[in-house]
Amino acid sequence: MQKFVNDPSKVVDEMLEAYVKVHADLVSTTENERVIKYKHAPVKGKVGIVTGGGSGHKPAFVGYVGRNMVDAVACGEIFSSPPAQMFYDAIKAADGGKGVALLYGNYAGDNMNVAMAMDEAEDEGIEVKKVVANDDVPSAPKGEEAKRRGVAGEILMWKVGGAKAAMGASLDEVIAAAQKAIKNTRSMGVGLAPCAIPEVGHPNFTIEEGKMEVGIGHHGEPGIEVCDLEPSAKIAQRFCNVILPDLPFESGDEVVVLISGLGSTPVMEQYIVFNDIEKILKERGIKIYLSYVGNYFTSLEMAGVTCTLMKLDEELKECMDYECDSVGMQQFQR
Amino acid sequence: MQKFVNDPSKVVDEMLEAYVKVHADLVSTTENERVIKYKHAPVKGKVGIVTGGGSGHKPAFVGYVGRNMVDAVACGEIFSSPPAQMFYDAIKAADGGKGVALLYGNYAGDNMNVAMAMDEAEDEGIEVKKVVANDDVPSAPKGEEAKRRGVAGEILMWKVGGAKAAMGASLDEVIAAAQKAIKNTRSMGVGLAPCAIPEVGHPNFTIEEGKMEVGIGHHGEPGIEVCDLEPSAKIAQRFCNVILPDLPFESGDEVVVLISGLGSTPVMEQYIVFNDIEKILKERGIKIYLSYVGNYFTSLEMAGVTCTLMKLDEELKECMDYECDSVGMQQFQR
Amino acid sequence: MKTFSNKEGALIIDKMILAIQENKQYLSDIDGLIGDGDHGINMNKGFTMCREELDNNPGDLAHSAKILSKILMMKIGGSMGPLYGKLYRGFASELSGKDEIGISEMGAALEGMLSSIQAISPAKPGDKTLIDTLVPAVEAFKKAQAEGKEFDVALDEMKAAAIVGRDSTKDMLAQLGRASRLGERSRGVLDAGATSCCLLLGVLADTSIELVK
Amino acid sequence: MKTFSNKEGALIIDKMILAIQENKQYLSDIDGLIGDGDHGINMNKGFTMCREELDNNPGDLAHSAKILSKILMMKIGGSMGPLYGKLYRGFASELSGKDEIGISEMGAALEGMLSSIQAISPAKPGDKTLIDTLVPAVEAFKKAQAEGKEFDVALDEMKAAAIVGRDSTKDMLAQLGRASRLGERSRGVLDAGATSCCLLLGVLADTSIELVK
Ligand SMILES: Nc1ncnc2c1ncn2[C@@H]1O[C@H](COP(=O)(O)OP(=O)(O)O)[C@@H](O)[C@H]1O
Ligand SMILES: Nc1ncnc2c1ncn2[C@@H]1O[C@H](COP(=O)(O)OP(=O)(O)O)[C@@H](O)[C@H]1O
Ligand SMILES: [Mg+2]
Ligand SMILES: [Mg+2]
Ligand SMILES: [Mg+2]
Ligand SMILES: [Mg+2]
Repeated sequence: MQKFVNDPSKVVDEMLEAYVKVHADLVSTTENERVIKYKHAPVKGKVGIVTGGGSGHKPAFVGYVGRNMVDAVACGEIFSSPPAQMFYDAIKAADGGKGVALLYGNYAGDNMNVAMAMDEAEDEGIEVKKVVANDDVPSAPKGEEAKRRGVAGEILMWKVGGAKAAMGASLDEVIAAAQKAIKNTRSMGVGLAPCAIPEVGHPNFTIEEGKMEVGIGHHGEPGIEVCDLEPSAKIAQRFCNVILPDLPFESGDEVVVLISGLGSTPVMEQYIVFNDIEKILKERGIKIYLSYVGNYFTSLEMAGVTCTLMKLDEELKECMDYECDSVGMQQFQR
Repeated sequence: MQKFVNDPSKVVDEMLEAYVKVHADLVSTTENERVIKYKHAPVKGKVGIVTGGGSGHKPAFVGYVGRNMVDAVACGEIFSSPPAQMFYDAIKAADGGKGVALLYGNYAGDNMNVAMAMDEAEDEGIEVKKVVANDDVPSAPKGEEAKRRGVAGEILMWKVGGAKAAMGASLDEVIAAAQKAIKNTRSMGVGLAPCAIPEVGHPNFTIEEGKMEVGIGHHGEPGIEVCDLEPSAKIAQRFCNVILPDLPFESGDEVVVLISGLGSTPVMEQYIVFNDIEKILKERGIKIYLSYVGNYFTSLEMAGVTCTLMKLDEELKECMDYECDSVGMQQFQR
Repeated sequence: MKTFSNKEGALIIDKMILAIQENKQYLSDIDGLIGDGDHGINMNKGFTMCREELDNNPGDLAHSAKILSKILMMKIGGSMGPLYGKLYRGFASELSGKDEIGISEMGAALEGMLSSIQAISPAKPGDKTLIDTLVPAVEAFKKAQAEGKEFDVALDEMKAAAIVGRDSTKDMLAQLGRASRLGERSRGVLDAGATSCCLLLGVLADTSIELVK
Repeated sequence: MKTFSNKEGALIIDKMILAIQENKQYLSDIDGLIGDGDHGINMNKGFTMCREELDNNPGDLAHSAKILSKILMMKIGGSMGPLYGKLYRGFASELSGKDEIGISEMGAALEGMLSSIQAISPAKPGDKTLIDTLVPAVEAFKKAQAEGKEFDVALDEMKAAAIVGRDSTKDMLAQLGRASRLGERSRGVLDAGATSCCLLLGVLADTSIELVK
């Protein structure tokens, strides 16, 4: 494995140790060294925004901690859900007295650990509500959306929830807005090359040269099909064929488009994929209000991209335009 | 090659076509579709900042066009210097009447094309001065600094020049500050895996599994030595052994540290390398004023990192703290 | 009446820790076939932390199981952290305060394991998870107990049932967790959680039998 | 006096374009050994653009060379864009306005090639660049001219010297451009620029000889 590592079992600890040094003006540690918070959190009188998940998805999850974004994050081992204690400590670090919104992705481990953490928070009198992101269309068939996993769409959920909380909304209003955001979001991934967890030492899944895995999950969970690698324009057509009918996205809709590299795909190629998707959306009369292209939600050194679309209404637009400052996403007031 | 591509010879055109759509609020095209400018450029009464180079280094070069940063950029083919016409058109797009500072990297093609473009600008009565970045220590021995190539240190040169120009400085003052920045900057790269130019279809250099190339250039130019891959802490020691004595950086100095991934190295690993370098600098009494870790200057899908250090004085500090907004680097006023 | 003291019972957890440490690579390799290859790593990390804690804070079987539960739930995470955390918590709560552990105490403790894990996991027998080892093992023990068999015989039958349960997962189609997305491709491979559970129940049986002698 | 008309001379550029297009892969492969493998791609892009421009805007040899020079300098970039751009510009400026091209006009044009490229390139003979083909070729032509040899003989001797010059780069150590960092590893491989320059000078000689008959 061609990696910069000391002790493979310590990669998350060393990464976080460095992270808080590099971004000392934005984030700080808590007594739990796997829970990182926004420097000024808990922000009195603001609904706290918490998330968490396995590491290895930089900038997610810790990269979205910041001003008007996530207040505190629980960082698990690589691709492994953080234990209940971490979620609970993150809830405490974010609790500004107006309740905490826990916005995370739909994974078995996360669901169990979040459930236990929320029980403990309830015992301590902290009101916590959750939104579970399920934007990964290929991870479960139409009609079984509740089983779908959460991928890059989580970022838009955090952006909306973070902005809503910053505007002084109540916990219920923040939850409602974040829920609406993810409810209107659909994603799909295409994988071109696998990744290896440092401690495991070799990839857990393979993608042969000349092949691609359509609908792959971002821990390499199997997708819809493995087929020959196609030109970007054809792949863009596949993204739209799966995503557009699922919501559905219709002519006249205004959307946010977020193309995220999975880690080792050059950003140049990600722009090429965006270009092909933009042409299809234009043909279908779907207007792009705002777009993001870059490594927003990765999976170690996987090659590939995920394409995420969110249908907008006035409230979601206001939240997307709202100023925020985090490592993963910075936005001057639009 | 596991890539998202349509026509391999059109990758730069398609990337730029998408780039101006995604960042329409920040940049815009010019009559030369390979020259992209800051939306509000030329900024009357401000020294114009221009750069340019081969594509494939995202976010460099186009990613540093923006507010208080680069005003216009010439985008060449992958790893190939932009022709004179592009540099000349970029100079015109940035000329706000107070002259243009051309801040680029020391490569044979760039030097020749810039020279021809500056001749043409002179004929048209536009005052253009240049600074040639040569921060890549291993690319030429001590005493032959003028032969050294420019790598990630160029970013700090743009940041300083961009800020100085935004503060209303004259062309000579901008050039002096940018020159001082790069003069106080030293970089080194370590490569773990090669990359392939889409049109060529296969890598031009190889790095075997289990090996690393110390001092590699970011087009894969050969470095100091190829040796067994070492733990991050040992590699950090190599960075410091080459970089610190070369300026030299001494105890009591204040520095900016910039760790850039070369494209496919997970950002998590880049933080681990930073962590190990930070410890060594601390031991040596060298104080980190500001640090950047991420994919700031890549080479398609090369695996590896470059480490860049700049010694600060009050003027350089003021410029580094100055607000800027570009895709590659965003900074709220510190 | 064959019993062993709660105090002596601490050896069971010690032996479980060793078993997990010795099988770290094996469990990860199995998980790697249809999962993300970290089951052995996750389990080893938790059980080793427990080793370190118990060295400074030793106690009886219930105490050791409680420490292991707390670490798995609070420190390990993933999907196995909460699952095995709840399993050991149910086991410990049934045994705490008991001086001697006989067939009825062990029966209650095994049922405690099952009920507390089923409280948070939707897994049912046949879903290709550790449930496919635990359910038959507990049923076999309760059956032996109901038939009035000796403690050590019930333990042996529990262990045998656990092995049958584990092996039954080979031809199952994963319904839960990472492997569930593999559909047909998840058949033909043992489930990692079912394997570790069988390993642990085996150690529970063998060590208890040794202590009862 | 053997000459050919400037108008007929346009065929030389047409043939040069074909030669580059046919050798695109070959030139890139050589460049790939000690460079970044794009020499053939860069040259082909420029010469093909020139083909397209000349189809709508044909003219004599000087005109065609000027178009080629402009495209290489303004559109291609890299290191070869400016270098070959200047080379063709020097060649064209010596021939523009001449109706007939004989040995003296060709001599001046070849010298124009050399002087304009040396104006921007620090390359000297022995640096393993296209200069190692161009310098001996021009010298051979000028020598044949001074010895009063016929135009076609001088062209043949120029071509032969170009080939010797190209082959001499094999054992040279690259001093300039990408390959220079390879040190010893740059020995044993032809230089890409020297190879393309030899190719082009060969076409110049052969086509001129054909036209002169
Ligand atoms: N909901 C569940 N209920 C019971 N067991 C489960 C469940 N989800 C996963 N498992 C068990 O967890 C094992 C995988 O554990 P591990 O690899 O440590 O976690 P992860 O899947 O997070 O990497 C599976 O083999 C399975 O037996
Ligand atoms: N300064 C120079 N003077 C003359 N020829 C040069 C110089 N630098 C490079 N070359 C020539 O350019 C060739 C490489 O061209 P090409 O691969 O197209 O450009 P790049 O090196 O930018 O990829 C080399 O083989 C060499 O002959
Ligand atoms: Mg896991
Ligand atoms: Mg090149
Ligand atoms: Mg696993
Ligand atoms: Mg080349």
